[in-house]
Amino acid sequence: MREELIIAGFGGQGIMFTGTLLSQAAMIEGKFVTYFPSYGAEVRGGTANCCVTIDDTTIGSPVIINPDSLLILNKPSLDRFKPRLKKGGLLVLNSTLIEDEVKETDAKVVRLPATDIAERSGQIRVANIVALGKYLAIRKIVNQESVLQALEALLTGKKKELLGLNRKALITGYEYK
Amino acid sequence: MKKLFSKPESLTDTDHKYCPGCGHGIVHRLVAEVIDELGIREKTIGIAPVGCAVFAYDYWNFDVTEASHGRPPAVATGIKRFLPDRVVFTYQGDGDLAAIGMAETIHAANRGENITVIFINNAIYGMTTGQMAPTSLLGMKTTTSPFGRDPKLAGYPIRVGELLSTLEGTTFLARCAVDSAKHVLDAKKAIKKAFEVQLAGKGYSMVEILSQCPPNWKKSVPESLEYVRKEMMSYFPLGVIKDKTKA
Amino acid sequence: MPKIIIAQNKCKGCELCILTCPKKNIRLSQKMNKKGFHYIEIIDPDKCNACGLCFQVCPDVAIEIWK
Amino acid sequence: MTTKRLMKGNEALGEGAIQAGCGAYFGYPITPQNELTEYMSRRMLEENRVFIQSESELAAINMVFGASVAGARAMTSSSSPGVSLKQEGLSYMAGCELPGLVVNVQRGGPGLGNISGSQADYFQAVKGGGHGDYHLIVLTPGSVQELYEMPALAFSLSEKYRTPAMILTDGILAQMQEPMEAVKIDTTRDENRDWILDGCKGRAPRKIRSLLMEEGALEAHNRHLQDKYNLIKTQEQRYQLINEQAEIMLVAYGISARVCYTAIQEANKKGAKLGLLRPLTVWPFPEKILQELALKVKAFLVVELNAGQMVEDVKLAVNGKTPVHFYGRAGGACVTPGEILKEIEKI
Repeated sequence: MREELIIAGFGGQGIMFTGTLLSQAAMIEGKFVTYFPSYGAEVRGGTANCCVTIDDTTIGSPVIINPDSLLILNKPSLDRFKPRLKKGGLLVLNSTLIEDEVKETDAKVVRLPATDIAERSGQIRVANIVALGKYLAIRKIVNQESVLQALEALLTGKKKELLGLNRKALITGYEYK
Repeated sequence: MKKLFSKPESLTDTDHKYCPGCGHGIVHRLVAEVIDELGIREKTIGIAPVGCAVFAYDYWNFDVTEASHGRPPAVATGIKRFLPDRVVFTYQGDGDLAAIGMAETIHAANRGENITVIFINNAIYGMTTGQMAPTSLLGMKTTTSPFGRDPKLAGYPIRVGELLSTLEGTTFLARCAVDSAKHVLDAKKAIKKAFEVQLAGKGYSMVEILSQCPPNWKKSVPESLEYVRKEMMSYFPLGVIKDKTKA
Repeated sequence: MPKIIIAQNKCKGCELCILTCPKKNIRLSQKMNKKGFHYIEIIDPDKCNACGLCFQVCPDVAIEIWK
Repeated sequence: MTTKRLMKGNEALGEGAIQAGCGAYFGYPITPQNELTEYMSRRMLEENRVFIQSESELAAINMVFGASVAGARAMTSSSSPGVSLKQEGLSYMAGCELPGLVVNVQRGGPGLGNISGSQADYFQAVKGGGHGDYHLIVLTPGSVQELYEMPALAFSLSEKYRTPAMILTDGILAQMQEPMEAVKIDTTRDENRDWILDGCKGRAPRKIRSLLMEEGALEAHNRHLQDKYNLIKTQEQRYQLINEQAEIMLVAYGISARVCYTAIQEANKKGAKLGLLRPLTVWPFPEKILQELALKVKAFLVVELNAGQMVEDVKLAVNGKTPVHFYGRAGGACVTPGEILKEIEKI
């Protein structure tokens, strides 16, 4: 079962970290995974995005043309990537920053005020993790336990103190109705 | 009977291909004598430039590599950083060091690379037969400044020693000449000091040597010595430019 | 009396030594070497005090001095 | 539990070089290879080896020249515009028969181009690049795992034949992350390096040079180089072959081979049999296997991220025996599996 996901938002919203985290979790489960980020000057101050492909067989291209799912944290990213979503695909969007009604008949649209939720939980910067939690609750591509393990693997050294916050954000996203 | 003056061991017996009166041969011998006197022949690696001294590896009796035009400081950096206990020096002309290789020159000096640079300044491109160099004097006629070097057209001659003296990374900088026996002996002292700075691990040393180029200057040997003394020395004053070891 | 050995085939007749010798004791030979240069010769070996200044300025290391 | 690590291509390449005994690294910033220079700036110092951020690409390659002269496994990396600057040094290294490793993380060109992954420097890599008759040994990894493993092969071939080697990769492979296994790297070196300059203690002085002015000397040197290149051609052609029995054979390396692989997966679902010949060396070019395949397959489709470069080498190898088609996208654009399948339908 192949899952091709594009995560996109502002530079600074933790887009790359979200993709790496999911990739790490997939690797922990022994799955095949590729992660490909937008990079260089285009990321700074502009939109950032990354492609995560998870499969149980060898993956060829890491570049995603028509994703199965989109995790979108800001408006410009919605405009850029929505046309590429596969028919019947999943679109999880951050409704705090995207007020538009998405009139899309052939996609499953899930609106989630990720930035609001993150702010209420004490740290606006974990909106990405809240959104990832919600996405994983719908697309059970990896287990929650693997993501928690992945967080531990990635948040080391000074970043270790952010572990609790990220854990909480992930679970909040998972449980958001 | 005792041998008083003879070819140092660090020179091969190969005949130099330099023109009559050229200063390169003198400086080759000085470098070789200093290396002999310091007992470092077996741990020295020289770097020959592109320019008249391109064949220097045929004249020196120790390990020598070529380098592309202007890049000896980078090549020296690679060798010295990997083999820090060897003695590494570059031998470069004015075109090599101060034109095409100025970036490498400045940055090796600025990094304080523990190398020695022997810089032959004869104010002209010799090997390519007489074009204007970055150190050609104002008014100097060359094959590419047929009306004399005009600063509006070609800028000013670069005083490399003074330029490098502003860099924190440089330890010992001197300017010498080989127009007379006295200056030759002074030059040897400076070259020896430069190598001693390296041996003591004190960083970057450079000796600039004003040298005559009679054929490309279109002068006789005596006239070219006069040119060094009158014209070059007044723009490029001799002496120690910087010596951090004395601080 | 010092012994001065001149490598005639190394000499290019540049005259740097002639200009340098404090005793004015060096001149160009009438003869030419293999390279086609008039090489140097010592005028009066007895006059030489082996100061070595000619050696210092010789670009071709064509002079060797014993004493 | 897996023993794998999630690593970025650039970093895997750096770690692979370190494991392969890289003794000196010299680099200058340029996207998309920056993570490699950054990685080396930390790891080389941790390993007590030589790292310098050079003032230019010219300086970097000439520092590699120097470190190689001194006997180091020396390396530099850059991306397309920077690799153009290194051509001078590469020509000198080839002429002086010095080993060394240069990495090109290709980006879109010509000129400053853009920073997207590309394969537009193929000609430059395999046809010499600098002045004079010479070749580099050019390796083309296709995954983060291979980016980790190939520096060792590059160093070892480069030393075996005393000629510089290049790892030719691109912005996508270098920037992507995927799990890789830090397998043990063979660091065996040929101990007989009787040409390096480390001071002439106990031996005759040596010189390293490429300037050969004596009559006939340079031609003799060139003959020697060509003999060496011919030996490399017969001994070192490397490739991977997928679906040998396929009627239509894709030919691609690096990132475009991965896109081809996805196209093959999709085609297989529909029952169409596609194959892939993936060169692991593009110089020497795997012409022997292409000559064999030319007698079996119906057609070749060469896929590249450029306007058509490797296709020329495929045509030379196939020599008219089988049709050779080309599909590519230039300027930093990436081909898609769908586009490849459409091209296949046209054949």
